Amino acid sequence: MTPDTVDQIFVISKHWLLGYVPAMLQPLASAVLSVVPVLLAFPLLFAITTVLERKGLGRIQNRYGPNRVGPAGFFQFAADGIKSLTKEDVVPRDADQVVHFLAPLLLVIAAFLAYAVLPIGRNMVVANLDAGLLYFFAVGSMVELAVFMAGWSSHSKYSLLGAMRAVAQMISYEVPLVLASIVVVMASGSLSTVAIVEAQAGYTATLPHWYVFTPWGFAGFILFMIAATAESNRSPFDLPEGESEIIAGYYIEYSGFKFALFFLGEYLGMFATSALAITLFLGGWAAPFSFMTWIPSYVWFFVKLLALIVFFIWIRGTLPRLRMDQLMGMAWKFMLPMTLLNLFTAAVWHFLPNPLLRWPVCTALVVVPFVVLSRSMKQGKTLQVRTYRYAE
Amino acid sequence: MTLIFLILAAITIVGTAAAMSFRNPIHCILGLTVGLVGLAMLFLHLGAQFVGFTQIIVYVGAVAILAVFAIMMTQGGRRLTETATKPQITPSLLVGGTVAGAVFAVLGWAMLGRPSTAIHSVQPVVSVNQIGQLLMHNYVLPLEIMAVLLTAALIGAVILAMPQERGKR
Amino acid sequence: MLGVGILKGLTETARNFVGSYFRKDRLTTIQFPEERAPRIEASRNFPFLVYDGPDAMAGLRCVSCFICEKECPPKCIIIDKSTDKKPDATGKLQFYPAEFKIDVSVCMSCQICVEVCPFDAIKMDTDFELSTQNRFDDLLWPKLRLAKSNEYYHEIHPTEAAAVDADLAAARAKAAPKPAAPVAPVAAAAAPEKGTTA
Amino acid sequence: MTTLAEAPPKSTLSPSASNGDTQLLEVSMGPQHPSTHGVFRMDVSLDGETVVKLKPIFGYLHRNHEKIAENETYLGSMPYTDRLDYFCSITNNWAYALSVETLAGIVVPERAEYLRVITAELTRLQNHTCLAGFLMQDMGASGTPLMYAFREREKILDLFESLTGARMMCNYMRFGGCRVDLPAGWLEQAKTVVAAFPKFLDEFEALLNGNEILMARTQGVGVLSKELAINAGVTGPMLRASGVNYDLRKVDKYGIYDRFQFRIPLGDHGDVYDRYMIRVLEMRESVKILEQAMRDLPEGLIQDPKTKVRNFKPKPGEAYGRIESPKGELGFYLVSDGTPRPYRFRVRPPSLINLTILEDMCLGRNVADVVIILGSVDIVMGEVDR
Repeated sequence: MTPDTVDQIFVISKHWLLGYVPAMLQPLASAVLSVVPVLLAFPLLFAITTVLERKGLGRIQNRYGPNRVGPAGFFQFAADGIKSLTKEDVVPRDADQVVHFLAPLLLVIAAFLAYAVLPIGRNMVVANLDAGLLYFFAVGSMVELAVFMAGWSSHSKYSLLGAMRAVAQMISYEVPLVLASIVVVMASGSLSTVAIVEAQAGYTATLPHWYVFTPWGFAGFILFMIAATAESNRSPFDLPEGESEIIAGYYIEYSGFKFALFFLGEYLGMFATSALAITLFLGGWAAPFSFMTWIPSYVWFFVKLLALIVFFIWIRGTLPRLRMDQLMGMAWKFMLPMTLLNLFTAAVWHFLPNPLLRWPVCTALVVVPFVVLSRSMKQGKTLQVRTYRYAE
Repeated sequence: MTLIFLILAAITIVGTAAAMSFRNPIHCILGLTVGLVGLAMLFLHLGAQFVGFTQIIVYVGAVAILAVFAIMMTQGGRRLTETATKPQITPSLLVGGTVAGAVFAVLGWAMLGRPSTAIHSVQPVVSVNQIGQLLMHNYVLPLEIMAVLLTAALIGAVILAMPQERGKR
Repeated sequence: MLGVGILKGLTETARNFVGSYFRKDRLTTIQFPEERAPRIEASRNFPFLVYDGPDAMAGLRCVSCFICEKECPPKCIIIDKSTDKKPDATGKLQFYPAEFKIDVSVCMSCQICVEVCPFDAIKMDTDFELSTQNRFDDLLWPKLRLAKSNEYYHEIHPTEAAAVDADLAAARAKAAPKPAAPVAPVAAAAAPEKGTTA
Repeated sequence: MTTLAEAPPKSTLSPSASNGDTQLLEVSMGPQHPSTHGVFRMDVSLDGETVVKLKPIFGYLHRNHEKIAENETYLGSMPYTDRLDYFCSITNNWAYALSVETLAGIVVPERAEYLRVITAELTRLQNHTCLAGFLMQDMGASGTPLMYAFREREKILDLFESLTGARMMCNYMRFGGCRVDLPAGWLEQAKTVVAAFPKFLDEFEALLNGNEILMARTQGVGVLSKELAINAGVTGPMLRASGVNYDLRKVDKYGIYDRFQFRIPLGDHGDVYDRYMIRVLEMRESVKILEQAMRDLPEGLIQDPKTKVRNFKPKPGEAYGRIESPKGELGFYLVSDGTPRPYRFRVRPPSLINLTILEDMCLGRNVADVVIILGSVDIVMGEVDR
């Protein structure tokens, strides 16, 4: 088998399977054959990630993490899944039963829908939409509704507080998230995720043409990742859960498998935004070096995804959580100006063809506002490492 | 094709009907959301991806959430048991009926006025690219005016929401 | 600049993460049922009764003097004094506890009973795997359960037990010429008590 | 505000309409809440997420400590004092022993004084590390700083276990000295632990001190003014974080604290960050005291031989003994009527008194701030409720 066959093995096998389906049913069968692997792969990734996260956090905290179920605790997710499936499903008496039931479903469905436009490998995308990026954000906005439904229908104060926090946070960070990704749309001239990946194809002396390797792309990537962390309610932006403040936020009144569904939905959301970051800035499924292109494209995709997940876990193991007003302040006073300036930087990059000129100019356009903004943020609060006086 | 259209139309109609008939305002909003999603899917069904997705982002992601917030903040999601118990001919019902009638009349006039073949004509292929071209060339002035308007609204909102202690200090 | 402190923190956690694979002091967990922490000699858990010789019930050092029952702060010791006297390990006739119970659900392991016991009859155990199914009866330990041999005592607290044995032997040697005097062992044993705790 | 007590209609969400202008959400934080440090409860009235009223409610862990002690021998109360502030049993022991010694006029041998200083300062180290860890946990740091703190604390607890037999409920002090002398090799082990401690502190500070999120969360939050702190009787690191130079180790010079060279760090802002930093700096000073004490440890008796273990009856009279426990001024007030049991036994718990100004620090702040302000007070419910 040539590397190309290995790369396209899923596409080839899909076509081979489709050959056995009557022509009338082929569109349906094609959709099923595209969707089912996604529906299997990402929950499996979720299961692996829960174990990885717990083990990674454990190692960061000088402990082992789960290591009892299966080899090195690797089947912990199975134990957790069985546990959550067999647990009693408690619904509060005063809860709005229907909405309470629908909320986790909507969350998971919305999270799954987002995967339709993510190119997992070469020629491997469920739906190559013309407005793929727009689709992604449209589906992402349904998550907010699900979160709100969960928090409101539980009729609990903590869940309501959590839902308010979550929705406010997600709406606020959607703006920088979209603005940070628009630079890529400007550069590639398309809203289609497949076209964006293709726009980053090619190598200059083994180095790829990923957008992250430009000043605006780098800034955009960082801003996108910050916004993505907030969108997926991950530490240090995990206020909606805030277990030390509002215990578990909007899903405090959920138990059993519904709770697990919320977990699944959150992680799927995190994977989806990470996958989008990969698509937009890290060249999608492309290999990082030209001599490594023989490794199948989907492998690269998942390697990149895992790397981002590891980074999420690392961040979670390190940072305390922000406060609500600081979170909002960060969204509107730091992220928004930075993303807007980044749009301008990308435009400057586009209109300055001379690489000798555009590199320093664009780098300055990214770094100077960052320094100024961070200065002003620190001075506004007079945050500093203090020195202390002593009495004998 | 017509089957899909019928399903989507049913979703839209059921959603909007639910939005009118539920007593709990939050349920009404959720029903309305279903209706809006159905509408968005109708757009998608017609091949208008940009409009469809924008419909979801704007209406589901922002307007519905905003409405929900507004209701929650003002009423605490209390059920409106005291109102809407019986259909009564009130001024509001009259106004609503008139508006609805007018809308339907216009729609009906527009549809009946056109030759019926128009419905079965080939779907126009409108790509996002074209929309962008149009917005940035032919309609750049309206776009800019809208942008200024929205910025003004944004500044106004910020000023309204600004803490009032600033003046005291 | 914004983010420097965060980066510093990230390097710190990364160091710990990597260190946990290479250095013992960065991975301090002891995997309990398989591994056990090194036993610390002085550690204490709940009291037990020491007996000399092979027969647990005959060799109990306790003479049911009620001092520990009186001094126990949460009052978790219940003693029934015998009506008759039995010879103890040295062959001297003594009262013995007809029943000696400790309610370990009440006991707070303060070891005041050990400190006040003039006969070195009650000592602190180190066994902590004590879960039971029954929260009442199984946690009210009778004499039979409490009795543990002097050899066991030597095993768990070697230094302390050696000192106690030496003191007891000295006391007996002193008391040997006048075996009839019942007061002497009490007074003599009270003094070694200081030696063991000091 | 007036209709707060009114039960909300069944199907509504909790915000009960008040004066029409604002809606207050009354949230009961605790007694089962992950960050109330035990069974503590705060009835918080929220306007949005801003605290407009905070009512601390305690007593869930009340155990009648004082009344039990009045029906117990003097020695019998010693293990109960362990359970007051279960993080610092040794300082509790010391405060109680000190008051009984004052009552009965007992002189403590020198070696015992040194042992007391060593164990008490080790207690301070482990209490302050854990407090910092818990504070970060309240701030949502997913347990990493707490685990580092626990890692170091375990080493100190190992020392306690090999000395006193227990890790937390040490029951170590006796009237006129200490219960047991150092076992073989203990001092060397302690010296290594203490010598390694500054390195851990460096790491801990690198992890946290400069962290922008930590600074943003803590600086300017929960400010306690100097005046209020003094008027409310706040003591310990909290008082010193507000800039008041008051440390009983310097003021009373109880025990042998006048022999050691150490400084008292003082804060200028009185916010949560200062309270955190003061504790970190105090740990460094404690390490200095420990080094000096372990260097100078003399040989000799560890227990006043004249003091009886049983049948201990101090002369009628009263005494108040106080020490600088890691949480503040811990005092025991005793009245003796000449019997083996105290006539009156009263604890001055620093946790409780430091907690009284919680509402003043929290008003106008967020729920998230309430949690970390509470965390920075450093309470142990065993001591608050007694």
